[in-house]
Amino acid sequence: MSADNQRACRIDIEDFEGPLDLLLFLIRRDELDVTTIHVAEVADQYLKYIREAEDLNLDVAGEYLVMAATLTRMKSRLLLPVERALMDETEDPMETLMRHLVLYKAFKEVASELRESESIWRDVFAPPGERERYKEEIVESDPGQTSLFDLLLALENMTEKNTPPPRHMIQKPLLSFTECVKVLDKLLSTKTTRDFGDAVGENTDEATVVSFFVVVLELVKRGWLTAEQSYPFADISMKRKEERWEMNA
Amino acid sequence: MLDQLARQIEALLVATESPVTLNRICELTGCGTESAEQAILRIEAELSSGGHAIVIARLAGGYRIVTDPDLGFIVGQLFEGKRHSRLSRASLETLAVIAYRQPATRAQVEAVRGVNSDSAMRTLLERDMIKIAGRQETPGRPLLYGTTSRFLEYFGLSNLEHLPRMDEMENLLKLSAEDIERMASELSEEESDQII
Amino acid sequence: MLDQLARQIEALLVATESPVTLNRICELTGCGTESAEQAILRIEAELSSGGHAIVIARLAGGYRIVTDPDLGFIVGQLFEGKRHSRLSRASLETLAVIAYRQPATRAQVEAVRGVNSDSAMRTLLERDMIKIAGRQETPGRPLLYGTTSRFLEYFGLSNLEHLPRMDEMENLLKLSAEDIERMASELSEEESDQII
Repeated sequence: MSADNQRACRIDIEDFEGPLDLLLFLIRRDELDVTTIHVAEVADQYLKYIREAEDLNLDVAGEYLVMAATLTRMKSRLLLPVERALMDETEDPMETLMRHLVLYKAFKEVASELRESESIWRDVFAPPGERERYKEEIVESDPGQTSLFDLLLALENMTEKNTPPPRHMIQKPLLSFTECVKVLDKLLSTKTTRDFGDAVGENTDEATVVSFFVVVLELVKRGWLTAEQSYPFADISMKRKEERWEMNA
Repeated sequence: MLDQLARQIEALLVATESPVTLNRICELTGCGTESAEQAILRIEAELSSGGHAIVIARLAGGYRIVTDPDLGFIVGQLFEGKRHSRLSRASLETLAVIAYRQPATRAQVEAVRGVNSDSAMRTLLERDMIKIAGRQETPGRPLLYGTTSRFLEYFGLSNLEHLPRMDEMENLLKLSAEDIERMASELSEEESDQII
Repeated sequence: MLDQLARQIEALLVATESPVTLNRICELTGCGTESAEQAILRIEAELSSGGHAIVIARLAGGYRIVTDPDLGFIVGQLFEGKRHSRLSRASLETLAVIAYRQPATRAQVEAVRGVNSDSAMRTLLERDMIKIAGRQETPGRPLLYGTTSRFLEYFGLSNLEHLPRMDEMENLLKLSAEDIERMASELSEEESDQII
């Protein structure tokens, strides 16, 4: 195996973002200038690389093969003086390719600059916003920021809805109203604010939580106690309203 | 001037989505409980001496940094104004059905969505996304709804033909961008025929 | 020590969910553009002299307060597993072409990159980096794509003019405009051949 072959084998086609990327790599590796390279030289390098990738049974994507064909055609035209003369009238495909390479190279460089910005800004964290403190149901966005894609997602969600919801069975019996009130009476007798979690205690099974929750809602409705929540999913702090409570409990 | 530990804790309390417990603070910064508590006091002192608009709130067994409640009258305005609010999922779904079936009755929307769409339709009317487009000549003569030009603007569409075709919608998200484009380009001629 | 206007603005920049424009700041606080700008400078000075862990970022046409990037290693821990992965090279290249060339069709992107960019574009749509921005009025009426304000925020850009090497890229694109169009139209022809 020649030195060139060894060099070619060490590069993996998976590392490239397409034929232009590979061409740029070969040009840079051989320290050639994008604007002054010789077609024949680059074409040879490229074709050799593709051939070796194929020999290794690597899956060479169609775009690479199209480029290989283009380069071969360019190279053969160079060897034919007649065709060359004809070609001068129209545009030189080599020039077009060079322009394309320059353009692609610029985008590649910009992409790597974006990569740097990405790594800086990934380390930047914005506060989550305080909507929940002021308003719960609406999420802000300017017109145009909701895309057609959101609309499509909304439709997708509707098809998801057709699957029946899972059924939940509460196995344990619910606690009675009196039982819950007794616990709450004891808990809130200190006249201070206590959390809903304290009422439920260690018994965090569904039946107990549901029982207490329903009873607390009922007592709030009856005006026996007040309940507050500082933000969604926060613990509920409860305080009893002395007059009403004493009268009824 | 805040030291490194205090800075780390301040950053955590600003960025977090729910209150951070003292234990978690210690775990993340590698400091002891007491150092963390003292650092929190230093942050509070620094915030207050600088006259900043944020305070450390002690909530549900944890800490987070929030804006000073005194400034609620300013901050609250950020979240007012229906013009700027994002459409809810219910509204988006309702809108999608109306956009494709227009003119559509409320009953038709509900038939597709399988749920009551009353409030979503009201929101959409208020926000000028849909409008009344006549009455259906069937018993009860229900109102018909269609989309507005505001709807097109909101979704960056230049006209209704830019909506992908209804019968392709369900599969759309499972397809590649290439497929979506191809199908969408076939849209214009058939679209108007499909409307009853 | 911050004055009342600076405090109000600081609160807005902390509480907001997306960058707040200068106009909106003026609207909400009732001050003039210049006063707002000066207040922002006062906030920055006060934050930095106190050694705080937050800074004012100029993003997507507005301002918001974010944590200092130096503390990313600490704050990132809060969001472990929830953070998006970095964009792939294919996605970054695709995004770059759309950003400078926008609105751009998929064929134009592929013409520049020389490879199929289908899955990259799909990822970018899903991650809200690009959006459909209309249709090109050419045969096949292909969809046009543009970047979103999420894109600007993600890369810490205050607006599209702040893209790296804007002038250079604009010139290059002008020079290659014909090439791109020719290659793009060849690509779309090939695709329609494949479909048939």
